[in-house]
Amino acid sequence: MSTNLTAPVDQSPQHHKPKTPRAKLSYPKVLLIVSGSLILLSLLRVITGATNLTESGQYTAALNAAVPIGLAGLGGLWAERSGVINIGLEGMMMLGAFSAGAVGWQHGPWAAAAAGILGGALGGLLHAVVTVTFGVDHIISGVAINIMALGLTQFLAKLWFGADGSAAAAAGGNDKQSPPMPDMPTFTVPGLSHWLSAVEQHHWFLVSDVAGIAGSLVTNVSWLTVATAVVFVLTFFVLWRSPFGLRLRSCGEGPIAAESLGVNVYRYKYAAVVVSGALAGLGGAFLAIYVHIYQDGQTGGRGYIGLATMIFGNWRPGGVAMGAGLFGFMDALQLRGGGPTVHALLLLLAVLLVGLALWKLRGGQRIQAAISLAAAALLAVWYATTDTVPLEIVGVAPYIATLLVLSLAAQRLRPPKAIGKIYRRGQGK
Amino acid sequence: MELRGITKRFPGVVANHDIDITIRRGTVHALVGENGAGKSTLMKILYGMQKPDEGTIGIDGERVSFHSPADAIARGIGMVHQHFMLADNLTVLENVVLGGEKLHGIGGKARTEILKISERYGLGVRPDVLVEDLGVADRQRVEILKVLYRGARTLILDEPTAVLVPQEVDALFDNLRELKAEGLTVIFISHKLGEVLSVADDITVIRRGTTVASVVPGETTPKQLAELMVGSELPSPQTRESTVTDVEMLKAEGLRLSTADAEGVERIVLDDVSLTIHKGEVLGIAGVEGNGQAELVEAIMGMRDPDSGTITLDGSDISRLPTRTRREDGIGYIPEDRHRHGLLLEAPLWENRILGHVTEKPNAKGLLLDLKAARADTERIVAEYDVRTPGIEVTAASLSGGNQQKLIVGREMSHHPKLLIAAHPTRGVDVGAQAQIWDQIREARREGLAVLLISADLDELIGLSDTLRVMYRGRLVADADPATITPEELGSAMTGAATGHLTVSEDGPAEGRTEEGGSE
Amino acid sequence: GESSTEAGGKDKGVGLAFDVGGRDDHSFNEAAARGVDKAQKDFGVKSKMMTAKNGETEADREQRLSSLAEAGYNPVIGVGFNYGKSVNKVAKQFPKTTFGVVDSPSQAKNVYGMVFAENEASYLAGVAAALKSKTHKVGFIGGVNNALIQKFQAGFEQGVKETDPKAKVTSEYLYANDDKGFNDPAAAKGKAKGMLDAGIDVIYTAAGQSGNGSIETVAGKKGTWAIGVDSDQYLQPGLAQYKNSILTSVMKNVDVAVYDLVQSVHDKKPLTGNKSYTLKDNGVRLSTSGGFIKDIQAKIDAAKKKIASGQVKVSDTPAKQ
Amino acid sequence: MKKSARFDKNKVILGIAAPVLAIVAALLITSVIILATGKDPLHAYAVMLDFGSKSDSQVWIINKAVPYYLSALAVAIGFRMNLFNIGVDGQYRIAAFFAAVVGGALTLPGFLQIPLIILVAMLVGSVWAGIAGLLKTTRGVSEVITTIMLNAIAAAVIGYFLQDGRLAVKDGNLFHTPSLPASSHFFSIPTQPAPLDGFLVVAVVVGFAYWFVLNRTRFGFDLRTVGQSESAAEAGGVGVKRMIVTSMLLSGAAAGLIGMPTLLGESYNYGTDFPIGIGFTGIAIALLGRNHPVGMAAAALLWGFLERTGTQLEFEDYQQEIVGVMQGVIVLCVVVAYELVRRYGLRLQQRQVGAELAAQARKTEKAEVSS
Ligand SMILES: Nc1ncnc2c1ncn2[C@@H]1O[C@H](COP(=O)(O)OP(=O)(O)OP(=O)(O)O)[C@@H](O)[C@H]1O
Ligand SMILES: Nc1ncnc2c1ncn2[C@@H]1O[C@H](COP(=O)(O)OP(=O)(O)OP(=O)(O)O)[C@@H](O)[C@H]1O
Ligand SMILES: [Mg+2]
Ligand SMILES: [Mg+2]
Repeated sequence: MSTNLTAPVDQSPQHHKPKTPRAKLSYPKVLLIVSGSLILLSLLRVITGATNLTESGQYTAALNAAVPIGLAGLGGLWAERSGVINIGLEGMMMLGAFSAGAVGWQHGPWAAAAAGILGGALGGLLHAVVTVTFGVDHIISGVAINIMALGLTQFLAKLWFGADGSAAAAAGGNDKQSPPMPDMPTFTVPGLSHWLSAVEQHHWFLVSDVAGIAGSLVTNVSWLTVATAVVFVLTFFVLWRSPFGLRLRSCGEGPIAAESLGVNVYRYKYAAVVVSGALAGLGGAFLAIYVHIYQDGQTGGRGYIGLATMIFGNWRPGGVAMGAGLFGFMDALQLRGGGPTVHALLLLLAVLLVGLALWKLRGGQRIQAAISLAAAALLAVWYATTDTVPLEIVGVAPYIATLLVLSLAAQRLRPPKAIGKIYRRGQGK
Repeated sequence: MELRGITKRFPGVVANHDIDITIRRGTVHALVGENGAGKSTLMKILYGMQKPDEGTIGIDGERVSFHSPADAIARGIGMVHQHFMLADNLTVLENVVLGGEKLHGIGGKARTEILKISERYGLGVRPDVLVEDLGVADRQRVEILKVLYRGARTLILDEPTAVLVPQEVDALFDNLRELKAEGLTVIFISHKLGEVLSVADDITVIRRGTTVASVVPGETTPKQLAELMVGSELPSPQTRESTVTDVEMLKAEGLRLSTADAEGVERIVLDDVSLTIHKGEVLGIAGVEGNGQAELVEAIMGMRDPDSGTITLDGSDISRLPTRTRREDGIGYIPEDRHRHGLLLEAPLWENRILGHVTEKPNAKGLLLDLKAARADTERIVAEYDVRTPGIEVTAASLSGGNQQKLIVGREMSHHPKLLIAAHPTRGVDVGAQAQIWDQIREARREGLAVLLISADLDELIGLSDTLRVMYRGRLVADADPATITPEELGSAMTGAATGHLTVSEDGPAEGRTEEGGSE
Repeated sequence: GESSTEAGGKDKGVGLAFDVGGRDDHSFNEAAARGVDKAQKDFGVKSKMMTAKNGETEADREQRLSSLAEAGYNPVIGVGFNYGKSVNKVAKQFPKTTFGVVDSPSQAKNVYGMVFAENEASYLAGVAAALKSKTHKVGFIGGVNNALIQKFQAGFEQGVKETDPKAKVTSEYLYANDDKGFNDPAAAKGKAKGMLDAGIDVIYTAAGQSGNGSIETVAGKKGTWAIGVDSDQYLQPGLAQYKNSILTSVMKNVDVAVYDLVQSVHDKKPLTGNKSYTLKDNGVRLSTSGGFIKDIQAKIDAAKKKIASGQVKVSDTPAKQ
Repeated sequence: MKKSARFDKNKVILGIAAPVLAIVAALLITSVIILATGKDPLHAYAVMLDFGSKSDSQVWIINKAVPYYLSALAVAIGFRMNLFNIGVDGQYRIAAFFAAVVGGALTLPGFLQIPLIILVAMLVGSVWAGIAGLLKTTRGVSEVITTIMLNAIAAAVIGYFLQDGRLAVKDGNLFHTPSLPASSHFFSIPTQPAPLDGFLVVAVVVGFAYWFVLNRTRFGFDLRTVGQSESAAEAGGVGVKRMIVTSMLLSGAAAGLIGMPTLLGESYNYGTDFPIGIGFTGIAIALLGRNHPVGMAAAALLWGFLERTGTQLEFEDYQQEIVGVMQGVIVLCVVVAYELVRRYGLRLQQRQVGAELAAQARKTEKAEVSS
């Protein structure tokens, strides 16, 4: 998934405006960053004793939390790359989760996943009809779809799962939840998983840490998680390396230009929004499959968070994956009593801020350096005077992180140019 | 290629009415007509972007009907639009291959092909640059390459020269002749008659949506052509007597403005700009679009905050004042893009009359609006400025461009400005309205108004101005006397080829004095 | 127009207003329904059951109760402490109707408040956990950190400590104050996994629906036990595949309480005031299905006796760490 | 004059056309759904109408509509500016929470305490919304995303403080802030069979103020200008950034009022059972009422009506959840219908203007010929 960290933009040589080459992450750089972060994490674990930082269980939980968010974010990415804002992701996830629940208890988890995709895609189709064909404001349509999906799933759940004397009710369904479905199969790389877990137990510096993180990737991983990883890679190749993707993105960057070259903009927007819904639906289905049942309120705002990860990830699959990973990691920390771990992260943050301050100082930006330094000092004091962080703060950390990242980096983000604009065929003058 | 009886109606307008044109293979065919005559619409029909309500298109004797540009492309027709059709965030390569992916893919083969075409026609296109980073002329070459890449045999160029300076126009024409030599057909739209006569093999004149004449360049003069175009004597922007006083109305000193782009790179858009406009003076600024004129206007209006420099209006420093106060202090503003900056398209006319002057009489009483007075005054403007509308309750969007512009002019004049900023005041306006707007500017000038005029129409600029300055890369690089200067000379300064005070030299185009640039 | 309360109706049977979980929540709503079902079988009363929506206001709950009373149902029972306030208010408008409220005491004169000594049964669960744990590490997962769930936590912690002073109890909540905590098995899964990873081998979960997630997780690791809550989770169809990991369940006999109330109204001797269902009178108890606590039954019974006799006083708020 | 009368008439007809179209479409779709479940939709509507017209139902509906209406107003202030304040939900909750904390800590006479509580709520609400406004103007972050984040953060802040020993007390199974003294109980309007919430008066006043400020003041004109065209507003001298922050502050202040009917008239404290989600309902109602003060009032009442009568459907063996479907379908139909009607209206007007001008032109030509 790291391939897509490489921005497909090139340096522009001799040019009348002074331009620095756009930042490009090459493979060596990515490797350097990854190994650097690993060493930092290991160090931090050794210093603070917060084993959660690199424990395999932590990463398994993080992965499970990240998958639905990531799928929603990827769904957002598809829609927005074609120029359609999709705030209806939440509703599409609901439809996906519901459909999965409705189908899964009789036909198993794979059918549930397929149903989730279909349910979400239907939601996407509705959004496409309303925004593309009828030209309604995208956000308004999305909100309306969320309201609608909520009403519909609650109504149908009562009708299908909770009806007195029905087979579903007998199988354990009720007004608010579907009957349970069988487990989604998982895979474990036979020898490797065991070996890694053994290495992890030794708590060797770096080695055990890497083993812990790697272990989570080869032990009891749901096939749906694997499928999600594939979808991320596929998205990159389809959107950035295929004619179809070029056309789709062109609809988000300049629909009138695309139209003038014979691209059927409506068709691509439809395709993108339907895929967007399908991905969100799969995210919803993952939620249902993970706990074997569909439940009312199961999505819990993950559609909105997916949207945030998409922006956070600069409308790129790699970025979305990172954003979802952050939310997943924090979610997992909160679940696993991550107070001490977040406490340890305070120290890391303080150190990073000191680094930033030095860097800014070198660049001559004194004020920013001073601010960073002050923040670092505050964090250090916080770290020194406490030994854990309240769980409420752990839970809210990703939201604050998103806010911070967005407010620090919003100017560097490159949303598609024509995003949210109503496009009508033949409007070009 | 034959177009027969083409008719196209838009709500409220008949853009094309029973048009007949025949285009010979391997020629450059020019289409001339005033703004709004229906040229672009006709070409969009030929390119499949719009469907004609009536009429037929025939190619090589075969009747065709296009449902989308793809159909036209398949027939070897390509079009470079009046407003460029490029996606800024995509690379040149992506923009070129878009829609034509089947030809050479979207990867290395396509890049090779692009470089090949670029070399063959001397276009100098770099495939991996973001379009966002290109200037106008470069963008146009990308557009042309886009069409050639698809193997088009017929090229439609819709006003390709509007944004180019004369030297760039010459380069373009060289390209066109090259294409013609290769056997391609070029359809070329312009209302710059000199150009047309120099490059075209056939000329068709369109007036009010219909063909009025087909002529051959050798048998006609620019004057005849112009009269065919407007159907009467050409209106002239010539100002007669000078009304310039020595009272300074606007004085800008050392304006400097830089903007940071997405990557955080600073770009200087105004570089030490100083100018003075006196009461009763029209100061014209020439320059290729994107050289800082828009930013200069916005800096004077207070819509942008210059990094340094001062602006004085009628003796008082307004550098730090917000836009609203500047307007209250007497700056009138006819914006370059009336849809973006001058109107609320979906609001009724009387609300548009309030726009920009909400704090002033008759629109407001204290903190409240005075709707009655505002409505009454809108009626007055409509009558006085000949805004053709059935009433003041209709939305601005339902008026034609010229009438929208007259409303804006009326609105701005109603507040008796000391300084009027007129950016492209007659762009996209029909000839009748054009003459009226010129008259109004002249009259206001007589009454002691100072005018900052910005226009891409060099005739308008030379005709109306008392003083001319040329802007290039954020600097005022040259000045000229409108009484003696010609558009060509102005053009050479606009490309940066000449600086200082422009005088007519004996042999050929203007030569700038070698002294330091034009800013005082 | 005319007020809907004037329309009136005859005696129609029991009106049951559920909390958001609804009738088949496999938890206390279901238990209440079971009580009504039993009453129906025993003396033929009819019933109407209605369920709350998410994010309700007092007005919604009041409307539900008064609609039931208005339609002629008697008694009208609010299931869940959320109905505490609204039952009191509506009861005043319908003095001839008997109301009941589960999990909340009441002051109104025609209301029967049914509260349960969850802490006492949880104490026994603590005893069982302490005896069964091999690692001397046990865990408690609460759905939402509210006063009701704190009763479970307090009893459990006390039971563990007083049985095995060496044992370490880890108590955590899924959410601080979001009712989602009763409805988020995914979160409970993660919590339970974290506890298992930390070496905890008995986990008691008091989190409504979410508990399923933790039971499932515990079942995935050999040699560990889950303790269920509210109803006998060993017998629950949805959990059948994990039942061999369910050590026991802390049961609140809501069905008994509801049955009592319905019967009293049927007998025209309506119960009012507050009643605390305790260990002593089997209002709360530990389930024995599966027989996994057979070996320690004697010790559990001993503890129960101490509580019943008042020798051991079980706290209803957790000791501050 | 005659002509503008005709355009006005058109405007009125088109204005009504959208909601009528939407409601008809929504009824049709809902009927199909009910029919599909094998039940009679007409009977359902009859039950709803009958129960909804009862006097106690009407009181209930109005009381329920008051916070909905306030919420819609808060959302609409943003909408008129093209700002999408999804954060009304977080704003009113955190506002009500701190207002309850302040109110519970003080015992002043009512005429001081009540305004003080309301003021605190409006202040906290606007601070919370203002964060989003500031981030938008200074850092260019979309308010949609920041308000979503701020909703989650507000919930966490409340969750942190709403615990025994922090800012809350334990009461039975609930935690809530210390209750307000009796002096700060808001008045109610004694109607039969149940009293109307006194905050109705506040809602009406705020609704009128909303209309007046938007349509009759310079400030309102500026605000609407920004909503219609940011670039035109900027050129017209409106400080767009300041306007964005100001309207977010106003929106947040209005959001602060949403929790007040509950706090001052019903619960007298902020507890774990304080109603949530009204901010999202407000979005639906603002969409439905087209940001118009009267339209939103009608929409809020419609919402109250649906919720009131939905419960009654259960007694007739319908699913009360059908109400949720109705709400969703209505909103969706309404937004589509508005857009269709708006575009049709615009085209119609363009055509009319064209036709009328052509007729004028012909007349003058004729006049010239005949003279
Ligand atoms: N999509 C459209 N909808 C409505 N009216 C249109 C549309 N496109 C063009 N028109 C109108 O049709 C008429 C002809 O426009 P067109 O763009 O063809 O003129 P043109 O000759 O290209 O003018 P210019 O020299 O300004 O480019 C104008 O009155 C214009 O306003
Ligand atoms: N002979 C050709 N010469 C030039 N371009 C061509 C030719 N054949 C195809 N193309 C280009 O390839 C594009 C794709 O062709 P295709 O048949 O896929 O169109 P389409 O399916 O109608 O497009 P879309 O799926 O986007 O609506 C065309 O739009 C056109 O730009
Ligand atoms: Mg195709
Ligand atoms: Mg044109």
